[in-house]
Amino acid sequence: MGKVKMTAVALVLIHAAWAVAALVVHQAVLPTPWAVYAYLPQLARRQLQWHLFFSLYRLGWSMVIATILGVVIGIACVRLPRVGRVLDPLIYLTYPLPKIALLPVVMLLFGLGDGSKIILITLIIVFQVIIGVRDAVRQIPASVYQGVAVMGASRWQTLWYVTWPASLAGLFSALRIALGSAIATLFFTEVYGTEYGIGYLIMDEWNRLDYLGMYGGIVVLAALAFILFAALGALEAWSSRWRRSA
Amino acid sequence: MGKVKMTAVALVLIHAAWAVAALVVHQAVLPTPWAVYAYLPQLARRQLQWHLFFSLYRLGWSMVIATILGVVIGIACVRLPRVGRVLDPLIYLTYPLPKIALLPVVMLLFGLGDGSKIILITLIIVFQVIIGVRDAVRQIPASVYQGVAVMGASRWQTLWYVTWPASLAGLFSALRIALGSAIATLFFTEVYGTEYGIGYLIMDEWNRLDYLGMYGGIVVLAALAFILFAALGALEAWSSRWRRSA
Amino acid sequence: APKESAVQSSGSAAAPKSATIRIGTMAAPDSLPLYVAQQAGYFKKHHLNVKLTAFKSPKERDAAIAGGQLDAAVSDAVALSTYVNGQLGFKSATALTGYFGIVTSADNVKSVADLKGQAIATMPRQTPTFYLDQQLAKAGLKDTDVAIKEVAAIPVRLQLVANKQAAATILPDPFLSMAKAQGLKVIAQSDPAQYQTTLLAVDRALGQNQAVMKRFYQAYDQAVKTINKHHASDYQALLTKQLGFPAKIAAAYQLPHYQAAQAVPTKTLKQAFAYAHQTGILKQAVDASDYQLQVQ
Amino acid sequence: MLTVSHLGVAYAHQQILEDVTFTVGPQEILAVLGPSGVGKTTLINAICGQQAHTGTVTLAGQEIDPQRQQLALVPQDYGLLPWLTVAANVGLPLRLRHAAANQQVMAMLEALGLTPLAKRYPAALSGGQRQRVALARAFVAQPTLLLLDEAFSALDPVVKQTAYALFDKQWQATPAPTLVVTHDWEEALVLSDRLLVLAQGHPHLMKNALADLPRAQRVHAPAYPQVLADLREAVAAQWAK
Amino acid sequence: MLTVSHLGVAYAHQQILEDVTFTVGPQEILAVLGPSGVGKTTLINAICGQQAHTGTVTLAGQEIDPQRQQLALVPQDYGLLPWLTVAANVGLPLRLRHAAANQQVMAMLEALGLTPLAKRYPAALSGGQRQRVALARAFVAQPTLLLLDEAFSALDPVVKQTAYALFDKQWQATPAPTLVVTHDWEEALVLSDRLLVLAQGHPHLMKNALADLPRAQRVHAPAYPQVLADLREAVAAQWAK
Ligand SMILES: Nc1ncnc2c1ncn2[C@@H]1O[C@H](COP(=O)(O)OP(=O)(O)OP(=O)(O)O)[C@@H](O)[C@H]1O
Ligand SMILES: Nc1ncnc2c1ncn2[C@@H]1O[C@H](COP(=O)(O)OP(=O)(O)OP(=O)(O)O)[C@@H](O)[C@H]1O
Ligand SMILES: [Mg+2]
Ligand SMILES: [Mg+2]
Repeated sequence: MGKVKMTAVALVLIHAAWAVAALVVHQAVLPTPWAVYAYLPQLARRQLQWHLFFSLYRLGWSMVIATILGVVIGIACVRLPRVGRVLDPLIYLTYPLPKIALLPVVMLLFGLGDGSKIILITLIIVFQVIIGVRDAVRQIPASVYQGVAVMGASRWQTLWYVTWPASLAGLFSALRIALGSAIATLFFTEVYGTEYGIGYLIMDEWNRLDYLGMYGGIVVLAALAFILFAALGALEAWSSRWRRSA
Repeated sequence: MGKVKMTAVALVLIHAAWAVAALVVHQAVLPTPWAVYAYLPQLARRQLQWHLFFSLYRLGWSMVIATILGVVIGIACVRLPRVGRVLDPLIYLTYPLPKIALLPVVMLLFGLGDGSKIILITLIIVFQVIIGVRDAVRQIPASVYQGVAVMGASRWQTLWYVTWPASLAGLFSALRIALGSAIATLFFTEVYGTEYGIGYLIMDEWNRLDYLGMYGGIVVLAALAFILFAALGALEAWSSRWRRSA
Repeated sequence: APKESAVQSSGSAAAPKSATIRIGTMAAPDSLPLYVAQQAGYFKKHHLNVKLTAFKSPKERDAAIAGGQLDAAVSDAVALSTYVNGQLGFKSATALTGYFGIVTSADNVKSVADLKGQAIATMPRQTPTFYLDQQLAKAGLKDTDVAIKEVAAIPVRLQLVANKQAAATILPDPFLSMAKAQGLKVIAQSDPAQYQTTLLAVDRALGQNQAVMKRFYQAYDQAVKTINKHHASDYQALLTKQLGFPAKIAAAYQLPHYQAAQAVPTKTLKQAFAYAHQTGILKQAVDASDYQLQVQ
Repeated sequence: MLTVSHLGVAYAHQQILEDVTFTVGPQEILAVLGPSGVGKTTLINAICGQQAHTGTVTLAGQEIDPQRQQLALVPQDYGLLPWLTVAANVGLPLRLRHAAANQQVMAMLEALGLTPLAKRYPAALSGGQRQRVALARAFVAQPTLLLLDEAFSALDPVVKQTAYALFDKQWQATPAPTLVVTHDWEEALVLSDRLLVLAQGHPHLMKNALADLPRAQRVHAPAYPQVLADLREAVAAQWAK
Repeated sequence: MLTVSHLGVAYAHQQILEDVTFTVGPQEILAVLGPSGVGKTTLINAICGQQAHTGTVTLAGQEIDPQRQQLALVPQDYGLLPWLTVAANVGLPLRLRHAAANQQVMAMLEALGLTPLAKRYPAALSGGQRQRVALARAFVAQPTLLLLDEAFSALDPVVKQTAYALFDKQWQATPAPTLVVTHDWEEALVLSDRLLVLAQGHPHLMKNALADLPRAQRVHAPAYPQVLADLREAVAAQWAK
């Protein structure tokens, strides 16, 4: 259980750094950890479970859609070279577009509800998944394909027996990056048309200059993120058992 | 020169999609490509070069700092397992923190100038580089290290001869993702304390609901991004020549 | 997944078949009558099915307007000029009761005139800055006499002044009250009885539907009347939940005297449009009265 | 029948194989000999369609197409998929054809002494074990063309004999044109019907003087030492040119 | 002098090597024979510190430490770094010691017929060429302990003889305790002074009856066929147990 111990060490470190910073800055903008934790029960009474639920709901759908699209497009970019040669510049041209600028168009098409939020988060993270998967697939050496090609594997079989397992580690890496981005994006999607969501909660507290509440929300969010990252890690460990015997 | 041709195809496709969407939506929110291009010369007269310069300046520094930090921390996470076991949870806890919430603290510490902008962009992208590099380093099979270990390589030599080249492709993948994020982040850092930057330009036009100017800025931004991505790609191709003979 | 409205304690029951109006609100006292009318059932009484959507910043509100998701929105004079620029077809319906204050943390700044040479955190080309301009002009200063630090987010602006990284900033409520609570000095404040720049912007279709507008104004006026008979203490829930007041601030808050539905003074609107033209929002001079609806 | 005609391969301006022409009968095993780096692996790869080349390769009159013909290859580096267990690797060619695999796979693993390793991943195997897995995979496929690239090189002499015997048995049951690349003269004599000696990209065909004997008896044939010595000399002469 | 005492290795509950004890003299070459999967590679890895084990391994009286002693290993899979050219791979052990490499590397490449490949990356080499690069890298290092794991298995007979000769020459110039893992009885007889036969994790040491002859002459010795036959029998007997 060295992992648990080390996580504890990390927690202590992070709180120590926070405490020191808070004491040095000594301003309301940066409250001390104990003040924030003392405030947490109060925050919990404010329907925290629903804030969590709605954020998770939006995150979940975006991650699922972005994963599916990202895997399909990322693989297609490499395995269908003609498609890839058109998609690559398309990705580079569209990835860095300010998604915030697309807000009116997204709202026009998907309204103010969860739909537009999910689409927006997806738009932001799908490129990260695409690029991660594509680069991982690109790194698979040709020799790995040779074996199954000689055995007469079809396109789909090649995908299933080679491309997918060989790029899985890259996919998980991309999903980790995307998950972080998606969470960070909540602050920009949960500020309209909703009164629930951790992002909303934090922004709301911020707008009230209630830094205790804001940092309380951030603590909850960090805990949530940690759990999600741990889940991703467990999924990866399970799906790449074969690496363990190396 | 199939690449150039395919980029042209991609450009045609993207503009066609844009034109169709613009004609269908038929609202000022989404002007047609030709209207935007017709407006570009006007935009160019508005010190476009300085907007580009300042954005590039901020992007450049953030990318350099994030790359250095990301490579060092990402490698340390794996190659110094004790460090890694503390850093991993630290990363997962801090990555998804809303950087926007840190804005007051960052401003307090670094002011309103380029310093705080560069710090903020760096804070957002450094985690993506760390995770990308760390996951790439993690994937290097132990057997690759064995050879140089038997030859008596020191820690630094192992780093230089094995870890670095073996994780380079992962680093470039992470840098691509980070570059896109960094550019997208301009819209959130260039909205304070500056009157220059492509992000500022686009947001300013948006604030005026001047969609022609805004889309003009976006077109310039996309072109800039494309050039930066191409530069990254060229650098990667050069640094991984050895893959070509596989 | 459950719909959010199912979770909300204040979820509205199914309204009778009546005109539906989607209104975007901001977390500011300007929006209070809308919430009161909604809560007290005035809208329903006037056969209006009003859906209020809260926005945290003007940017998302304007995106929702541009995206066709709102029929009306709590907005302001300069923002209206951007709608004109963006050809969104929105016009000014009624003025709303709102106000700005200029706050400072600098000990040597006692009045607006003392701002000369000082750093002011604000977002240019928006109504607060328009207000600042006017106040500076009154004090015999030009906007070049002060150093503008562009900062979009209001809480950040307030923080900058509190940290003395800027001398002053312009704030609407509830930030104004929060600034006061932090010990910042108010050196100027607008009086909603005379100076109104916040307004309800409505889209073309709604603006032309005079019957609905009329019922809307009736509901609005009823809400205003009700509010003026009450005190802030009667609206603590609304103030804290919908209007973004911290509980402590809300408790000490004094409601302004709300004005019945009335058009924004044409003069103010014209000045705002002139400001918009001068700062480049409007490409050419636009007659403000073309974007003003009569309030009967 | 495998027909290779005018086959040529070049890597980056360097011609490796040039105008290689030969046939392998439907029931024939051809041993391919040649100095390191001459192009044996390249030839095998070109035949099974994994290497761009000039000239043509046909199997039973048709252009080689792995999707329609059943090829089996033991590559020089074994070519196991690291994410599949030993059993899954061996059963793969059957699974790709949507055929039941389990029973045949288990029998084949047993025959090569791999049964206790069935659930391991390739990374946890020794070199010779990996090579045996690759052999099992090729044998289980019952191919219409069998290509072995130094496929017995990592086996100890005892296991090697077992593998030869198994190969013989499998091949007798479902004979197919077969190429056996090897550096081992004895292996060539024991397994093949004819020899293809590559020297500087050109092929030279030779008879195996022991071809008429059953494979299991050849080492014990009185002529064996002499034939071996002759072969050694003949090949060395070819390479020296 | 290499001293291995009571060495044991287990993978996931399975004991591979148990209580292995032997020494290799400062000027001795020990051939390691054993059936596939018995643990030869594991033994080599344990000796050079790349495999967790019980027991101790010392070289010249000191615990093995690659940073202070110069070890050279030719792993079964060659272990070349794909991002270094052939010349850079061969020169690596010298470079790691901050020694000038160029001249020696070029001479070694020449001796193994690799000169035209100096600037290639490993991916563009044939199997045998890769193995020769790995051999060149080990020879150039002038090690104080040399470990060869089936290091000649992918070479054709002619090149193999050259490699043997080169090995002999290098080793004579700078002799060091050496382990040669091989499946080839002849290789064992030609190269080694003594034989270590592994059977089920236990070592059995045997004399090489030809050890007193110079290596180059052993194959031509009249006793050679008989010694080979005897060895074959003795080893087979060991393995059968
Ligand atoms: N990708 C490549 N680029 C350039 N040359 C290559 C490439 N791959 C192989 N070669 C060269 O082609 C020649 C033939 O290689 P091949 O692998 O076919 O040899 P081989 O006969 O199988 O040798 P070995 O017995 O050593 O396995 C070699 O000289 C090799 O250096
Ligand atoms: N990572 C591992 N996990 C479990 N067992 C392993 C692992 N690596 C090797 N083994 C087992 O350890 C035994 C010894 O392996 P080793 O590679 O040392 O054999 P070897 O004598 O070198 O065989 P070969 O001649 O085939 O190379 C084998 O039975 C192998 O299956
Ligand atoms: Mg070969
Ligand atoms: Mg081995």
